[in-house]
Amino acid sequence: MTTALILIAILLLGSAAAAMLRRNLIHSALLLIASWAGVAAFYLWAGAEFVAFAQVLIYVGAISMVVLFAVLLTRQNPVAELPAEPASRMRALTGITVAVCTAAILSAAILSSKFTPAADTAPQTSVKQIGLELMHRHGTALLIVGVILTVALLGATILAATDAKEKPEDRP
Amino acid sequence: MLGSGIIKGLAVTAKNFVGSYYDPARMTTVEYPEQPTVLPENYRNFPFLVSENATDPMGTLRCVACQICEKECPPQCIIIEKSKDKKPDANGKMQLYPAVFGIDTSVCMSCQICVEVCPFDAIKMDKVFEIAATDRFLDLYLNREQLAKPNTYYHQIHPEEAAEVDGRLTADRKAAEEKAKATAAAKAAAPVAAPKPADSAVAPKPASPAVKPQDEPRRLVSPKPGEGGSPLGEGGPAKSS
Amino acid sequence: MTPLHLCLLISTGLFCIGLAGALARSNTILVLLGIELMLNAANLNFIAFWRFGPPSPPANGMIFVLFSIAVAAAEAAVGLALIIAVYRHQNNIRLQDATRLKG
Amino acid sequence: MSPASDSYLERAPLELRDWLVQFLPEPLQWLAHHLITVVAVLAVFGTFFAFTTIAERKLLARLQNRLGPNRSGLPWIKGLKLWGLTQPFADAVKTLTKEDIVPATADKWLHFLAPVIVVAFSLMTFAVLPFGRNMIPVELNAALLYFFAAGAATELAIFMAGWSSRNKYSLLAAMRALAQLISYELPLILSVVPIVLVAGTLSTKAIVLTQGYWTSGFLPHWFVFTPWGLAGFLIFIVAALAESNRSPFDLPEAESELIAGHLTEYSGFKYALFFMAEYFGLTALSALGVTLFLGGWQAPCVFLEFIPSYLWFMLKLIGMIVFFIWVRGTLLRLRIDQLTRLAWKFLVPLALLNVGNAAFWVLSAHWAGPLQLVRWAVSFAVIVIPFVIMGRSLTAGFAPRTYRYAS
Repeated sequence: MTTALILIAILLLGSAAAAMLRRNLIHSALLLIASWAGVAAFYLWAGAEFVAFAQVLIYVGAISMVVLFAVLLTRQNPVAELPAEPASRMRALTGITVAVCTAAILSAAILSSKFTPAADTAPQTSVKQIGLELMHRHGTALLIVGVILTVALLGATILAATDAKEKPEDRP
Repeated sequence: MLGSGIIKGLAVTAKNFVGSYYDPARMTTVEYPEQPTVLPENYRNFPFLVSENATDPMGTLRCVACQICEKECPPQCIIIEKSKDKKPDANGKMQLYPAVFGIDTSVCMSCQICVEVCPFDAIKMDKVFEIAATDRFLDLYLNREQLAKPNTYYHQIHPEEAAEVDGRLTADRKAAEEKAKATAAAKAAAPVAAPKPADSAVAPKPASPAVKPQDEPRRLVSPKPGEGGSPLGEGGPAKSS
Repeated sequence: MTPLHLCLLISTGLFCIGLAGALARSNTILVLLGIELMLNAANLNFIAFWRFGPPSPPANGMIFVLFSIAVAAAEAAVGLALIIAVYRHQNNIRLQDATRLKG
Repeated sequence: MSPASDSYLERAPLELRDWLVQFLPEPLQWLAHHLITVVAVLAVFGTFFAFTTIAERKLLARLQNRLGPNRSGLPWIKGLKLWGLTQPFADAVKTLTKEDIVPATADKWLHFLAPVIVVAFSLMTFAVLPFGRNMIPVELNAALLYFFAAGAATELAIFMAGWSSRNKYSLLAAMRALAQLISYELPLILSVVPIVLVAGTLSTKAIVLTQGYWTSGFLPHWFVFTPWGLAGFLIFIVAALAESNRSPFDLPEAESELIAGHLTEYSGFKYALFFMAEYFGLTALSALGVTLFLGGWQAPCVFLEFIPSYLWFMLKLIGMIVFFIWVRGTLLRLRIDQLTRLAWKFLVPLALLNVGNAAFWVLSAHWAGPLQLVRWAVSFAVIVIPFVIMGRSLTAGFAPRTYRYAS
């Protein structure tokens, strides 16, 4: 049980770290997708099947595609691939320091806290139960999320769309 | 309504599917090795050497090793070596013959230029195409024995063209014989007292049959007066006259 | 150390990798992806507490994660559309070059 | 349960598995149990794939008045042709012995990983399909979600293949493939939602069981025989055609424009893997269609139940695949803008309407007598009227093409 978790953690953290270190953006994106898949594996390990499949469907299936499209549509010119100037190296150093400090504080907090021993099996949650919960107790939130998603979709389309006039010969 | 076209299309292909089992006329496929296709009359591929007689192909080749085709061949796939001696040809005239005549079919592009330039109708286009071999150098190099095919075979594969060529050849032969007879008669009739002028007057004449075939096939093979035929046609008579 | 501790440590690690990426990299897409990683770390915590934490209303943690994933999807779509819009204006997506709000 | 469900043939495969497993020691039994299932699925669908390829070639040929491959026989017997049925094995030997060429500038790792991922994920979709009564490799509560999640990962592999090849045609084709797959994922999932709504479950096994009734013994209660189910099925078929990159939606491999699409730089075994994954994807989607709309392994009539359920499943699956081949032999390829327009302006709205239609169907479930007729009429009208109107606007300005010079 714990061995599986550690393996998943290695996959998850390793690919995430590698993704943040790679210079090649496509490699970064693909490694990040591997890390998202690792998160899904964690959910499966924890017994949250539904969330795991939703994670794969949305992150690996949809968001990854948007990311890859964005990477390919914003081709880097060679100037941008020059070695980093001192300012940005400074920034990188600061960022990593901040992250390490955060990690240290959080780890210390986690390790010093006591939790009640957990149940041996995952809480039984059927898909139907999730659906009923979503529709009843969280109905309002569901509606709001729906509106957010619709607005986001429309907004993204409008932002990314070009202003070019449609030529008459483009019509079918 | 949207989709009606799709249904119509599906019906057409379904009809094809069922029909392909019941109506052999629908099928255009010819199952080739078992069921050879009939090649069209004008199909031509790789040259062969015409011999007059099937029983003695090497002895009756029309080729006189003039090497025109060897020189004209664009990819230079023809190799000819002249013989040292002479043999009588179909007309009974003493001629050279090819001691070596080879065509490298891996190089040959079947352009038919050798056929067009041959003054003796000795090389013609064949109809073979199944010449696949395991050795691409030796097996695809055809020598004199492999190239020689009798005139009857030529009649078989290109009947119309062969008949035309034969007709022309016999006509030429007859003309040559008549001329020979005429010269013989003239020789016999001429007074012995004036041999020199008579010789000089007759001398160009026996040469003319030899020149004539050189021009004639060209005019016949490329009958279009516009391209190539006319300058050569003009050149021929000018030389002979 | 209980499994819950381990899960929380893993999510801390993921969060900090995301944080480091978001702060240190100058490529806007990578910054956005770093933020995505941080969101994922939070989701990891929700599931860890749902599984190992004290009893809660059924499926609470899962529903939190589902909403979080939905919002993350919206965020990614809008963020990447913004990146493409920025790219169209200044022909690169370096964070430090995007200093003007006016196109 | 009728006695047919307990017949010997029905139980034979499962009992064979149990018989094989009992020879192993207790701790290994669980593993062996699943391994045998996996091997059986791989063997059956591997063979099915092989014969799909030959069936496709022969059927396409017949649809176009040709003969199709009919030469390959057995290697050591001359003259025996077997109607060319051994062609796939000859093809397999050929592709496996071909040289594997990787472009010098290619991203070696991604180039290698892409075919592996695509095959792995397309095979994973088979895990939740019920092939027969009690014959389902993994029983999941969220089986449908799993199916689509596993299917979504193949898109990634296509992108990896296209990008890692360092070939502009590959990349263009990969982008096209992605645009197409994303566009058609939506109608595909939306066409399935009504089923979930009516059956009230995401489990494929339960969905098949809800379709297992007959009116007066010969009218099966398959979802395809309801107005919303028929509409959903048609949308599903169109979306499935696009999802599996098949004609008329085979733009990513439009050979006249993009050579072989994202497969341009692949050869030998890797190409064969992609080819296999494509057919596995098609088979899985067809099997899902059979499961969701055509009653899965259920027999169409009560008195035909003596035929074992897995054979019914296979028959329906073969029917679906033959239909896909038939469509491929008939229709022409769409242009990319027509393709996306069809998805977003026609299939998605129609699928959304269909979800509402299914909701109405559930709400009116208690209607009886003449109200039943009203229910059917309303349900039909809700789907047919928008279809006609939207179809009009989609085809507006089009007329059959006239040819001035050719007769």
